[in-house]
Amino acid sequence: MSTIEDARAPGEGARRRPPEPLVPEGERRVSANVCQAAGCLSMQSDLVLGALRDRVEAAGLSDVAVRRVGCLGLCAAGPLVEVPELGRLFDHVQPDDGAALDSLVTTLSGGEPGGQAMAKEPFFSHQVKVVLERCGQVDPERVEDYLDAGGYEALTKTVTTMSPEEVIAEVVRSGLRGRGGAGYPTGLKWTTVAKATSHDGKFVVCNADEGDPGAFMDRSVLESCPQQVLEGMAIAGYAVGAQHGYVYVRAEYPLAVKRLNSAIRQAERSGFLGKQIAGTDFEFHVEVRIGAGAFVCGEETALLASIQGGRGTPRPRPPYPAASGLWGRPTLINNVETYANVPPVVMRGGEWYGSIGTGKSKGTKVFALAGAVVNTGLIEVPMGLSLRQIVFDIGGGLVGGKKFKAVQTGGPSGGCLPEELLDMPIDYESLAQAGSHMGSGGMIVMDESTCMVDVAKYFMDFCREESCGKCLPCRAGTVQMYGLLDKITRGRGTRHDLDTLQSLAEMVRTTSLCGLGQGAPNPVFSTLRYFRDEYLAHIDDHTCPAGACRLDGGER
Amino acid sequence: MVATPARTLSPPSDDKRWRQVEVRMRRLGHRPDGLIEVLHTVQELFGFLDDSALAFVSQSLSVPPSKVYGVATFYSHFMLKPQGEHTCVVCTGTACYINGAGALLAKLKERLGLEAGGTTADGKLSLLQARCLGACSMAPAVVVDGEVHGRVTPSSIAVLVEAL
Amino acid sequence: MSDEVRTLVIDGRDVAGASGQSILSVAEESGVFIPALCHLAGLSEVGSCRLCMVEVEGTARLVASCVTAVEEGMKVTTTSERLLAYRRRAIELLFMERNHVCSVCVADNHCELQELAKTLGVTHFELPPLHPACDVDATHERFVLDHNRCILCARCVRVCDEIEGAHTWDIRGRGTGARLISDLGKPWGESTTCTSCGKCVQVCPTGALYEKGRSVAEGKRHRPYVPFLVATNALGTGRQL
Amino acid sequence: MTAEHKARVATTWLDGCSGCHMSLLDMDERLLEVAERVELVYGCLVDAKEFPEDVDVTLVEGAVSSEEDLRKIREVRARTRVLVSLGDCAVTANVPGMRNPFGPGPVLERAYLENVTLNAQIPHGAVPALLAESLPVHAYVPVDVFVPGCPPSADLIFSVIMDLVEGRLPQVQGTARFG
Repeated sequence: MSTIEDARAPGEGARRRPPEPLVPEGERRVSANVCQAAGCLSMQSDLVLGALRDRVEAAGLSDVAVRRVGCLGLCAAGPLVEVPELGRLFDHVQPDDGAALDSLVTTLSGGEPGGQAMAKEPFFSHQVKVVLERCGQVDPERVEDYLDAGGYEALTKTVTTMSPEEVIAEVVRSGLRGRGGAGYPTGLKWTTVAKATSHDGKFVVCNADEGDPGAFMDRSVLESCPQQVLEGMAIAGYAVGAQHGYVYVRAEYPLAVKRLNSAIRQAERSGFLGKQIAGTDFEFHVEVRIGAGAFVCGEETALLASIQGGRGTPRPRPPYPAASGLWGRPTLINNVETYANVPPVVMRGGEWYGSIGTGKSKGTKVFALAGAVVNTGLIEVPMGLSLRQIVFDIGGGLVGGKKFKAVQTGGPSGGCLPEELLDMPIDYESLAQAGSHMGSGGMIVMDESTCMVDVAKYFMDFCREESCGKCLPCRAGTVQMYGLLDKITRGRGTRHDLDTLQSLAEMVRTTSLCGLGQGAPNPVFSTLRYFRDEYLAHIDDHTCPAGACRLDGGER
Repeated sequence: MVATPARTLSPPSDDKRWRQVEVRMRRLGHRPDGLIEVLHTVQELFGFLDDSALAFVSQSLSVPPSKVYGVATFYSHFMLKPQGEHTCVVCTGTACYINGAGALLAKLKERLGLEAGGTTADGKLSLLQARCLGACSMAPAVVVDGEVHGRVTPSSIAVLVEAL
Repeated sequence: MSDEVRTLVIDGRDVAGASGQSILSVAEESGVFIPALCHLAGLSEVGSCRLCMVEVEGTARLVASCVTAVEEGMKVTTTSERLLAYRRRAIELLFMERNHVCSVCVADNHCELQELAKTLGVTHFELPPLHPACDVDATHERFVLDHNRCILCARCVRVCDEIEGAHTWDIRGRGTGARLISDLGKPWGESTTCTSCGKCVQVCPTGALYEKGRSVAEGKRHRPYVPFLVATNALGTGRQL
Repeated sequence: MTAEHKARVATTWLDGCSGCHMSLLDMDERLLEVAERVELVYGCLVDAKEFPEDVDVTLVEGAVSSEEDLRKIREVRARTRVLVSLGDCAVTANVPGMRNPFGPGPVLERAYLENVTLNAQIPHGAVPALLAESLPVHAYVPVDVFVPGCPPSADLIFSVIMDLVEGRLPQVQGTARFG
């Protein structure tokens, strides 16, 4: 099998298709895309799929396809069904909700369209889909769907018409930066790995150990369109000269693991992974490695240690993985979203990609919008959009009309941004300047009932439990910072404790070995910067302005 | 001491599941760096990792026992004790936390008389805590026996647990 | 290690080292003291105690001198107010993490942690002690492991693995709950891999590992122990030092 | 020099072993030198029942372990200009603090029940109640000078006292050490 046409050819003996969704033999007039990502699935969207299929069949609609697709984005309103041809979205569809299903069938049979007009949904305004382009469109467990949607054209183009240098040049031109958090220029990283010499191979690793609490972008992408990530990895392998890839996925994402494994098998059968890809000499093999519950494994050197079967403790860099990674060989590590950006970059060109976004932060960014906002879910927006547009336009404002207090970005090493920064554009530089960072893309909106000291304590609790224990400042420093924050939230803290907290935070940030420890004090710094009065209220007045902390006061 | 060739080691018991473990190890070429993969397999099959399993894996993969133990205790996914018949996992991710996961967990701890990670004396239920299940749009989320329940309240969780 | 010479400045003094050599090692040879607890000449570097961090001109970040190679023209500062403050804080974190009671410790007077606290001028602690409940494992016929004094420097783990080749020791758990373990986390006396060579005892910087029968302040170590072993090993194998 | 110009110095003793006081006495003939500059107004070497007001320097030995220790140190602090934590117990809780990982209950049981063959009972009222933890002095009141050591050497104590009576802040960093 060598070309896309071949791969699409039906009747391949070796190909064993997964259970078919109902797709009409003849012409397909409209389709009903039923979200089967984890969010909607947990609200029984699999039963919705079955129920809808039965009704469509009963109504004899032979030109309607009922399909399972990946994440449709608006997770808060699941289970979701989309009728893309008519631009209608049905939310909160329950498997036993006769009226909703009837309305769907009416819509599908050409009657009065039900549900919401998507064009009018503010949630979908401002969004630009590059990474998520195919997420709500293809069946995540059918490579044929992905191929129909133009999948693997980029890989074919890469290996048949481009040199590795040209691929890298395209990625450099796009201005794409690592979507895992640090924002390191992807093209530069690829160049380094490509230049590294190795007699016994190189590796491409996909970091899918999405550990930031409140972040589910990578999970959604893997559950919705795993092929796009594999395609990005294969292109990367071609560009840097690697034949083997690993995807390191959290054990907490069983559905993502299942779909990824099935995607790898199907890609192998279709000739897009394995030997002689697209009829060329290029070969690329991908294996899945499942994490075992350690946040620190998101750090690249810890991740490598874990893939090699050891304790996931980071090591000092240099040497960087690009020079000495898995088994001491040059290793390219990018995260899920970064790889998913690669096929569109190759297909449409770096120039096109670079036209989206801001000066130094090109392209789009996927965010998981969660917390006290009406429209929680998965969104993809161009870099440079303001926080206000995300929270109030896309997010629909705060639940129950409560007062906005902060947005937390960047996970446990990120920060809390206050109201006065709502008009700040979202890009790497602005976020860093504001004392937070992009992180992998978790965005948690907090209202007036959230205490910012308590939030800082929450993240410190997270870090002290997830510290690997290797380096002293992170291991013992996070525990002591937690103790001080706990003391303050109990109303027992003093101004002196606040000073100690600050100097300790400074020491932990400056002297820790890896990003986990270096970033651990960030929630403290950012809340001290923007919400110092809340700390002082706990200390001086023994009150929690948000009413969230239980103060037992008194002397030690 | 000369190491016994790993391939001829006999498993801790004649339980048939050990064959599956051996197959997994063979597929990984008995390489030391397959340790985590093999531990995953053992836990999937037996539910937890006991000393005899760790010793067997250590010898089969030629990994020092202290390293096997170090790895098995580093990752929160691995269990060194048998788990309860049922599991209840409370997500304590950020979105769940600010939506009251702390109160949920406290309620469960009090009701079951357990700390997170513990199992009831009758072996019926294990209470676990997770670092973000990615179900943030349904916060707070609880997973009971693999099934996700969203927007859980202290009273609804009581009903869920009671039903087990 | 290549023999190419690198010249650099440490605390205003011109010094020279070989390419690939660490700043710490060059400083040691040149008589400049940089505090360190996880580092021990002859063992691999882990860069975990963070005491040896130094300032390098032109670099905003501090670097751990044990794992940073010297470069031509480098300007290194090993002592400054900021570094001293961080180091004192690090010592404090160590003292507060376990139960270090120098006055009744077998390593009193022979302890690198105690000595460093004095050198760095640590006179008291601001942070509260965590006082975890720690075990003392005296099941081995010749040695004792007292977790109360362990600072997780992992010198014992490395000497056992890299020089003795037994890999009896490793670390279990993570974060501040991490503990030194032998074999499958069972008492040391039951270890089937331990050769009772005592190397771990010799390299322990504190009173966490000691010979049975030693009382308070009697836990003197044979130093420099590891460099000697490495040198003899190298003679035997022809490996380059 | 007349008595009026002498510094009013006190010593006190919380949960400790008196070793620091012994070390103080180890100054031997230098005690005469100290006595010329210092009026000892309170302490185990002086027959004073009440801790006096208006003390220039108080050397405190021992950790704060009981309610009585706490009452005492607060009184001392209120009546002292320069408070010196003398020795490891006052500075770090040291040996008294070794009970902290266990909590007071098990410690009392061990001492008064398990290891007793006759009339085993935990005393109530007759001795001050233990605090939950044994802590250094500065956990409760501000301390001006820390002199670690178990005990600090006589030389060190001498130099600290002489520095203080001469109005200098004692520099013990680099000299004093724990243990």
